[in-house]
Amino acid sequence: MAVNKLFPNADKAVSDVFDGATIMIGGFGSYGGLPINLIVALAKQGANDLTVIANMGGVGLELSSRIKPGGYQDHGILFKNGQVKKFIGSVPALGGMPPTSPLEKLYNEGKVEMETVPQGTLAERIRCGAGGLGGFYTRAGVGTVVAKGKETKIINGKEYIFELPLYADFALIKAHKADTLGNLVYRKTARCFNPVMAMAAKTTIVEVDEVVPVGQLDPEAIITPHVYVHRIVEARR
Amino acid sequence: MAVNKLFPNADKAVSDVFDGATIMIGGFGSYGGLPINLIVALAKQGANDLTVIANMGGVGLELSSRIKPGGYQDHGILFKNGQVKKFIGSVPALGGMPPTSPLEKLYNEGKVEMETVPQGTLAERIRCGAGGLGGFYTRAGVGTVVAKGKETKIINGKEYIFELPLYADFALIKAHKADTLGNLVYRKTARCFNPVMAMAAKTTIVEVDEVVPVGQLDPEAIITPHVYVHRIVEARR
Amino acid sequence: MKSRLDEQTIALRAAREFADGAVVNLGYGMPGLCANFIPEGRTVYFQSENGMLGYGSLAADAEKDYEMINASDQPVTPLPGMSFFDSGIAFDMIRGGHIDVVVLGAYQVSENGDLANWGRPGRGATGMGGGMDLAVGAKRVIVTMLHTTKEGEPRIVKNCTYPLTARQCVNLIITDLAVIEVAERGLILKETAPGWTAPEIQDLTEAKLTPDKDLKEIEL
Amino acid sequence: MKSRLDEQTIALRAAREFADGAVVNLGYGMPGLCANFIPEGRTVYFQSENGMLGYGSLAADAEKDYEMINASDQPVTPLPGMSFFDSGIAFDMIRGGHIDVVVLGAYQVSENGDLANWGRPGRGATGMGGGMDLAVGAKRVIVTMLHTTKEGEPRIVKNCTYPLTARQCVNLIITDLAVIEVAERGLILKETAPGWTAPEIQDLTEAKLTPDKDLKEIEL
Repeated sequence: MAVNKLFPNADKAVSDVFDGATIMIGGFGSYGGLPINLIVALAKQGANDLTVIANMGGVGLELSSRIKPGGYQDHGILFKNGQVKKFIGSVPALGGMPPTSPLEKLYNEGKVEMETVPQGTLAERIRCGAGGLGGFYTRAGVGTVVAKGKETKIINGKEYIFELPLYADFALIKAHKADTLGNLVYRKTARCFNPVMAMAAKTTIVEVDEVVPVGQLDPEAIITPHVYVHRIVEARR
Repeated sequence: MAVNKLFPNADKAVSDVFDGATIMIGGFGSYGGLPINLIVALAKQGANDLTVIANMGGVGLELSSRIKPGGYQDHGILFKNGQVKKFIGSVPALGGMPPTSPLEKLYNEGKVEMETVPQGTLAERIRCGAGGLGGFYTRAGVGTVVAKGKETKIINGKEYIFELPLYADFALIKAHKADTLGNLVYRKTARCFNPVMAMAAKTTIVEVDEVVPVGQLDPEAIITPHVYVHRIVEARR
Repeated sequence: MKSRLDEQTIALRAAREFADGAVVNLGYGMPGLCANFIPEGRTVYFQSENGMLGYGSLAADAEKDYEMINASDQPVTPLPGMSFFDSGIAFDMIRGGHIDVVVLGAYQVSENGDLANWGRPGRGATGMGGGMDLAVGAKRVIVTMLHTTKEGEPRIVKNCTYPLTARQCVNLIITDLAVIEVAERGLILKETAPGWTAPEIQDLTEAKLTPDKDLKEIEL
Repeated sequence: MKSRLDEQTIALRAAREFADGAVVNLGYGMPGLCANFIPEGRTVYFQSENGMLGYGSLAADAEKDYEMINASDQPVTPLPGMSFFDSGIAFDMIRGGHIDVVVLGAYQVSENGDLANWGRPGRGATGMGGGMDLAVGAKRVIVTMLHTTKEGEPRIVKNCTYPLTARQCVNLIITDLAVIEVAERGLILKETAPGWTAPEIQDLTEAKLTPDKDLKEIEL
């Protein structure tokens, strides 16, 4: 039989994340789809100089209750801890919130690098990396600051920007159920960036609501096939 | 309420295919996943000068019994009828079969144009068109005839070929079930090229084993959302 | 009596633009409210860039599911025929031209339809989210916003001074004061808020507005 | 007694290369047979470029489902834990480096591992299928083929004369006569078919073969 992918807890699953690693964090940015247990474990584990790739920068525990009553921990904690060297994402901070998220504070102090990427381009750069492709042309960002320093090309009379693939050493993702092989299904909009990120990392670590025996997931409805999943943690939230 | 997408039969569903149209034909090439009823209807309808985009060229009725006992009609009939000006695909003819498929005969007589594309590049060019992107770089085909006349680029020290998106006026596809809105699910490997082609055509026409009421398909398991589907025909085979 | 439309009313007016059967994406903030104002007798399919098609209105407190949110992080309700997909597919749909209408918020719109909706002075860390993809991918771009800043500065300007989302992408602007079409020949003032005159609205607008020959009060 | 391996035996020998837990893609034709010869005690996950992971052996006549085929159009059997996906995702998986081993047929392999497996003289309409993607994407490329053409011409050559699939991609060649490793220093003859000597095999090979220090007969 093949490797056992089941880990007893989130701490064990992220124990070998190294200083300087590139980490993709799944979800859309807020509660649903965010691998909260893995994030908290990574904050405890303490790896530094991380490059974090995520759709949003996280609002931090204090502001999170504006999104969900009671609040929740998000990847803001990694910025608060000073573990992050660089952030790549589409919404580092929310314009509709006060400028007090951990990432925005750090950015304003000049203590974190930032690459802001249109959300569709972010998804496609990750998929591009996952698919072993070298890059692609998109119209999103033409004539804006996003085009700065990038190659452009006229294709069928329209201007496009060249964008490069993204990869990660680790992807921390959230799924609804995993079978013990590592096949995944998601729940509602908690799917979002999780499946694309799962495909683009050397080591994909997933937290799930429930682990089920092999054969329990409908082969037609599996969203992430098991070849993309390396570690599974069952973690209630 | 929105448009009624249900058509009474395949003939009605393809009636407005025009001379010179670009047609994507779903499936992998052989029986499973091939929109056989729509193909036969298009052969009857008689549109000419078509550009056909499909993974395989079809073997034709005579050779088809080597694939499936009893044989079946495939898009070979469109070549046999002389309806096709150009074929774009990854396997115009099978090397393991005699050179008597309708497309191969036509090609050897110099009566059809052909663009042979690696299968992964074919899938990605269609997805690229579907996603409104301008093109992408792939390593498939580097150093081969496929690279001829194409721009190449060194990305992270490796050579890549530039490939352009593909689009179609019509996609003829096969799904297992549609709801009346046009949401689709597929069955086993009959999925293959159908979902990507469904997304890349101005008008997507699907033949299904069964039409079900809205709400009957699991929202987590719908593979093709209804915005991609314009006409539905329930057709047994 | 002169009045400004509130956010709910702006959203209601914007929702009138949704044709029967339209596929509509609602941007961050105020546009999200449009889901509650679909015109009677029409079916609209709301798409959300976090991977959802065909959701219903905003969820009431009792039924909030934080794994079923729109792109503004607000829980929404399910409808029959809806589907879920990943962010990659969500943006294929957007860039691929399958969104009939997108409603976006804005900081500024220029007279030729340039849109600036994601960055403002002093907030260097805010991002564009899906706005750039939506602005180039959707068939029609409607902007909903307040006509002026808190300080009374015009938001409809000759040239955007805030960072751009996309050039020449806006088709219709709906503010608390007016409905304005972005046409080849410039900005056409189509409707005014109750009690407001065209010159009064022009005074709060940097770009030149041309009153439509059928200029009327917004009917609600 | 001198004998050549038959197709089933070539496939059986190739399947020995599959490590426990390996993800394996089987090319058109002879490689498809490998699904029937997984070594005892190992688990192998077969991926097929038409969108399937984790299928079982070839289906017997009674259980053939023509909507569940491998890339050679042969019905295969289901296994628990399998999944289906579309061609786009199938090739993401392939180019993205998730295939541990691909077994491909070939017309020619050159001494530096160039592969020609899709076109031959007089058959201008055959195509490369997924071979080019698999050859650049898989971690290890094994070729199974007959050592010579029907006319007795060598297929293992100095330079391929047939159209290429990919350059320097082949790691191991398994023929009816030999097992040959493509190494930095050239082609290493590792195993011979029963009764065949290294010089006899070299005679049927255009490229230079270096007998391995542990050269042995193929054990079956």
